[in-house]
Amino acid sequence: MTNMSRDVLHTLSSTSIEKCMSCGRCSASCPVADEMNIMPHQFVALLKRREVEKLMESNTLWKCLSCFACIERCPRGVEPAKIVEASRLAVIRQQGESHISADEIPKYLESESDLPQQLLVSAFRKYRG
Amino acid sequence: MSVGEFKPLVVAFCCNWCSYAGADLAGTSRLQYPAEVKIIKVPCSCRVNPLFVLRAFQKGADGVIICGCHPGDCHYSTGNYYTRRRITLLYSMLDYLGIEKGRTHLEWVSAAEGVKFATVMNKFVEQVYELGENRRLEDWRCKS
Amino acid sequence: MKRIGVFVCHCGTNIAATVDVVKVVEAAKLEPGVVHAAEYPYLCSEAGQNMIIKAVDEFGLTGVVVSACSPRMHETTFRKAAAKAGLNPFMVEISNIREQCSWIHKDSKDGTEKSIILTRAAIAKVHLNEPLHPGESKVTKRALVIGGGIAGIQTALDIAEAGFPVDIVESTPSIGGKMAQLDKTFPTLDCSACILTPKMVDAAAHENITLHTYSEIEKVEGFVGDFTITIRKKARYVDMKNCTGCGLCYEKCPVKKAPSEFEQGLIKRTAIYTPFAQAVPNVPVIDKTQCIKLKTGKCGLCEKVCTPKAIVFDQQDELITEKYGAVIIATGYDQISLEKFGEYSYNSPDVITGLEFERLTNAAGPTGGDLIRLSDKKKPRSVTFIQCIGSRDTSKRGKPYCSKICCMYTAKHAMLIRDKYPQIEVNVFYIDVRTPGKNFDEFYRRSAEEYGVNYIKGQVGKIIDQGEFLTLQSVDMLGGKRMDLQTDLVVLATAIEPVKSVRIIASMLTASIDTNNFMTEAHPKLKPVESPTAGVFLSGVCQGPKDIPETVAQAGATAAKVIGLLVKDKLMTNPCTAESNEKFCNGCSACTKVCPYGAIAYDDGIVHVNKALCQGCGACAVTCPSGAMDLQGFSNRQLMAEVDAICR
Amino acid sequence: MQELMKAKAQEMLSNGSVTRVLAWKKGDFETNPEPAFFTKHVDDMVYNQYCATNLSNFMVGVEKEEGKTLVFLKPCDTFSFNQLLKENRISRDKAYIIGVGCEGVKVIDEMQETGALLEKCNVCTKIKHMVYDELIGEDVTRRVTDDPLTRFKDIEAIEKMDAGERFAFWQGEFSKCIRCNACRNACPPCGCKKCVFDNDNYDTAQKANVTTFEEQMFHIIRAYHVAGRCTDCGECTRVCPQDIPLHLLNRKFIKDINALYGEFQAGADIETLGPLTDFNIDQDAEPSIVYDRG
Amino acid sequence: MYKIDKDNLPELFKFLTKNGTDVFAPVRKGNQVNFESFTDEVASTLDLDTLKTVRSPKDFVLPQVEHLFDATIENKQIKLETSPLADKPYVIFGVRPCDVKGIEVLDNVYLKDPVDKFYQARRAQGVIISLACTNPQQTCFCKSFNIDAANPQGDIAIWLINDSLNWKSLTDKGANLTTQVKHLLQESSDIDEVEACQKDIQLKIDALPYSRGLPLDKFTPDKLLEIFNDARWDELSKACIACGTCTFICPTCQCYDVKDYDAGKKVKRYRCWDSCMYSDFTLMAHGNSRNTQKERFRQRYMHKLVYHPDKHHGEFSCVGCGRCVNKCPSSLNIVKVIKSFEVDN
Repeated sequence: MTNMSRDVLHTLSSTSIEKCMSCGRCSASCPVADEMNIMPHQFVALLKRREVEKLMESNTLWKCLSCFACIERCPRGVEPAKIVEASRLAVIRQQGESHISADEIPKYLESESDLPQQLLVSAFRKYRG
Repeated sequence: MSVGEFKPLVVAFCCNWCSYAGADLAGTSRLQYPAEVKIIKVPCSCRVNPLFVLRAFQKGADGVIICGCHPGDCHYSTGNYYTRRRITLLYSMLDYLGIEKGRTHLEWVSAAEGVKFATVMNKFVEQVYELGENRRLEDWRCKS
Repeated sequence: MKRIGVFVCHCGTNIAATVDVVKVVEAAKLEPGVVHAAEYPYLCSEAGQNMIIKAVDEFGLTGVVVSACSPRMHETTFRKAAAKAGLNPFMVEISNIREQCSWIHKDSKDGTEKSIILTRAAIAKVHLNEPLHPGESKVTKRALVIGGGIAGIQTALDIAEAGFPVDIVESTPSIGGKMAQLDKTFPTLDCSACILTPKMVDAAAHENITLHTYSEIEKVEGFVGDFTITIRKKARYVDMKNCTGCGLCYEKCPVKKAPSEFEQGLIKRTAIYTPFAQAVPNVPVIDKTQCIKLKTGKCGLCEKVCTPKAIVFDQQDELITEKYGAVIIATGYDQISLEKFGEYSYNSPDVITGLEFERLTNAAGPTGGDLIRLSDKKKPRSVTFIQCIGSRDTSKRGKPYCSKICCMYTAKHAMLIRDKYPQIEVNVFYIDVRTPGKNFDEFYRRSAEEYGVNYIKGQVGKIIDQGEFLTLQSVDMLGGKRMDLQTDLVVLATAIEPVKSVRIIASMLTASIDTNNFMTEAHPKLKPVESPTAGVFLSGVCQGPKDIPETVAQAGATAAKVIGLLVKDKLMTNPCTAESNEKFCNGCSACTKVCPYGAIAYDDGIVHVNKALCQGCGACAVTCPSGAMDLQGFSNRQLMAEVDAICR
Repeated sequence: MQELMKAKAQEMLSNGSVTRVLAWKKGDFETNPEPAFFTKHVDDMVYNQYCATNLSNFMVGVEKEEGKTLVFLKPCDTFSFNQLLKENRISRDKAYIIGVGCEGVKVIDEMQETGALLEKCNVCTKIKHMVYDELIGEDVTRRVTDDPLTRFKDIEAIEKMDAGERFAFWQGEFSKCIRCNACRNACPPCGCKKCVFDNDNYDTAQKANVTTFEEQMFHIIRAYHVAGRCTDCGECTRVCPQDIPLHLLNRKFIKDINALYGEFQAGADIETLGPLTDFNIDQDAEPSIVYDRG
Repeated sequence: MYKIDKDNLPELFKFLTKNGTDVFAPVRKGNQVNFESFTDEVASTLDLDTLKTVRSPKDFVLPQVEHLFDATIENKQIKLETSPLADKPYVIFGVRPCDVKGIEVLDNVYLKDPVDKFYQARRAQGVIISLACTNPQQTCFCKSFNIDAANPQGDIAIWLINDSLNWKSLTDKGANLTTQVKHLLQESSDIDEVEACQKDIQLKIDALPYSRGLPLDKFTPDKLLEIFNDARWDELSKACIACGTCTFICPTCQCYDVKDYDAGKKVKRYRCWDSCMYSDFTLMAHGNSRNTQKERFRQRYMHKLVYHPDKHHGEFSCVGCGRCVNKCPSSLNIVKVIKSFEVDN
């Protein structure tokens, strides 16, 4: 994990984090920022300082809803959501196992919880290596 | 021509008020673009005569690019409107005669667009690289 | 036979770092016609120029090539040096081996080889240069200022003080511009009207200044020293001579539907109105889209009450054509529109911009100066300012630049609130507070430290108007937590941009303008107040965001430049003009049709070029099939010689 | 029609209203009449389907001579007359124009008819005289096609080829060129007093096509100089001894101008600005259109 | 006298090309027949029936462009390098009798001293195989210049009679070419077949419109001034548009201009055809001695009919091939000029 240098993440997220002027609008716009231990603007700042381990262990990877509000509001075109997504993919691929397994899905389907299938499909895409 | 790896020669006609200033801005911002590009300063893009474009190809150029002010920004108010028509017809004729389209280009670059100038030059030289040496519009006497 | 001297500059290390200057000199020596070649660390320096002057005498040079920085930097310097040595200045050619070679090619071999080629091209061109002598054209000793804000007024006053007549053209009914709308001005907090109105009155009273308010530029012809400009004075429907400014008419006017532009639309204004009390000229204007009389022929109340009978319903637009030597663009700015920034719900009455806040707190403003929420007219318990709305934004929605003045005026607003209503809590969301001027940072720190303004490093993602209060979904980056701050009134520090009409004025004057609609200056450091188009000068925000102190300082600089031009009796005209060779001219007069300046006249089989009008663009030289029409300084042979030298 | 013309010519010559008559004189073969000036009698004047020359071109020569000239112009020649008028090379009051009908001009090879008509006659849409004082026999003018686009068919054929084929095609055609300048001298708008190719003053003088480049250069620049001024009168193709289809070059410019800047027929009138001395700020296409249109 | 079948001509040409001799023969391309280098691709388009090629064989002995020398400059030192002389033998097949005479006229100019060594080298390498004109055209008037179309000159004469070629070598150059290809030829002795063909040609020539003899006797050197100042030149030259067509396709026009071309690294001096019809022909330091088209037009015909015969024992510089009659844009030509002098005024 440690040698996951910034460049790998940089290419994965295909966005240049140098553009960030740390204005904080991404975190301000993020609906789940308060539940994240590393807020989007901190995520980008830490990535700039290559402290990749903190990012990997943060719960931000799993809290992020990919609603892309941060991308929409960022005045400098930094696209924080893509960085989070890249880090999440890196974690999933790294550990070889995923955050959600196939056999968990049926229980969501039958139970009375009216989870929309689309949510399950996208969760499956996001959380499996 | 130097033997071995082919190095294209690109002649750029830049208008003094906008694109030449854009080139200078690219310089002050230290934006790299290939040394194959050589710039000739003309008062306005409307000063570029098709004779000069053909002359450049005859004498050994592999690509010719003309830069001028954005329509509406011309220092002489209507200069680049004429350039636009003349050069469209010239490029259309060259294409009609089978000359590769990639050898000629026209770009509007304002004095504030140093970045655009560098990107355009990089892209154009690369395009000329792919086309290789200018064979279809060459004068063999100027080559040996 | 041509005797050419080549001088290659090191420019310290700017050139020497990636170009082997000695090799360039050696290569230049081999060129035909070159009798002397030398290099020098700083050719543009006194010593460098003297070296050239000495060489001209010593080697009897007839042509000089300087391989150094861009001709746009020091062409005039080297031409003056040559002139000192008795050589015609137009026998000097510059080859640009810095901006267009050493700075952009890391590989020294490429850089050197290219410098040799560019020098060779300049040598080939000098071989064909002929001595050119600038012509002369007269200077009309009158200036035109477009825009009546503080920039226009100050420039006009300074020019008028020097004894030259100045016309100010202002599109709104009164001069004063944005500054008239402000309450206090930073950093000294003196009342904006108190320092502006005296200048407005001086401008109106000054015998050298004529005001054309409620007017626009219709047409521009000519060029530096000899502009012929037509001004359209829009019909005010009020006779300016006998109106006394008593104000009876706009008191009686029954129509009060149009939002007052001056009050940023916070209140409505009558059909016949003056923008604000201290308007100069204090003559009302009838808005023909509102006035019932003009629309349907009924009413006419204002005419009845007007004792001096100044109301003229059938007044027509008036076209005035005047000759000017110089034109100053001082068109000022507007705040950008916020319709693309839905997240700040600017449509809510309690979310206002900085200018609207100025009107709210202004004693002459719609609320007589007391700060209230526009929704329920109650006094706000807390006011929150948000910085950089639309500024420093590279997405298509906003402006990539910093608008420069917002941090200071927000600190001013915050300080004024805390001073007048100590119980109101004031927050400011900022990215970084930029207060670099003299006494500026002290001013900002006083507002934070002495007046307890709560500066929060962070931004607002979304504003939700919940009736009694507004919720700001925001983040406190230093505290590292998201916040949903509740406040009663939000003031957005909105980005500023040049007025939309400046693009039309720029194209009329063929002055270059950049993609953000700011006028491009001839050189950011060497010529900041002139446009590259000779005779066109820039004053105020039209050239770039700036505050009032800078604007007034720049206005003075612009005036100085204009005075420098108007004081001359005649101007040296550009000698690189077109010339027709009568032997080869077919008389087809295609050239007369493409000349933007109408400088070519056809008579009896051949054409003649009026050297005073010709600006040397070269359109005619290319239209002429037989090549009879050629351009001095950039002739067909010279340009082809450059092409040959480059391709050799 | 010929008799009517001769009678009119003789009448105007004798009553002195014109000093000379510009028409065709009988050649030593039935098929090779030559353009000629008649000053006294018009006995051996002829007009038939072998009279190909565009007489407007000769009016430039007599512009300086005093007295009026009676000239017989076919419908397509009148466009050239207008074009020369627009460029002050001739003056309207020095010419008395009789528009004559035209049944198409026959192609002659070795003094024999080949049975075909000139290329321009097969696509002719110029059936109305643009400028004239009088008309004789204009109703015989044959109407070939109403579709003005037939004349662009061959050009479209070439445009459909790929770049390599186009280059080979034109290389073949240009290599035939012997630089006899007949195309230049027969072309009414291409009548500079001193052509750039004859003029060493501008370092562009070029007497022979020494290399393939100079072949291309001559024809590109010649077509470019008459772009927007060429009335498509077909003289260049007719006079070329090497049968190079030169009209395909000039007509390509006409096709481009019509497509990009709106229908324009040079010589239709003497007021409208030529396409290359005019512009349209917002509608003019960008040069990159050449690359995008495939 | 030898015979060879028309169909195995290509084989003969291939044989010659194999051992180092270029072969040029009339080949049809589109509606034009010109001498082209004979290769397999063009074999099928060999055309011996069309009477005249568009460009005369002058091209082979006096090409439109001929490089003379290159000048280069090294550190301000100038170096000259003359172009190599022609050294490859070649054969021009199917040259008509008028063109053969045309080349002879050029020989009389370029091979007299001072001999033009470029021309001489080209001429020495060339073998001319002439072909009798079995069907002369309307525009021919070679008879007026006493050229016998029935028995062509050159190095080898050929009569094409129903698909077989009667081959007779006339000069030693012709002889040793014949020995070279002897194995492909068959001996033949039926002379009468050839004579019949010759009589037939002479009959056809006499029937041509121009053959009743042009008044060439009017053009004698002593009448030079009289012809020069004749008023008819005005009218004759009015329709001339000063293009160079007639001079460039004429087999006997022999004027050239010397030009330099700056190719950047070197300067190349070359000579190229010039036309007396051009405005810058004989452009001297002071200007041009012939300013009007009438003077230039007159110069061309005076040179062909008066000046050239004056210097070459009465040999006219025209061979009556009729190319100018066919190609002049204004239908002017030498025949009309000669005829117009028939009646002295």
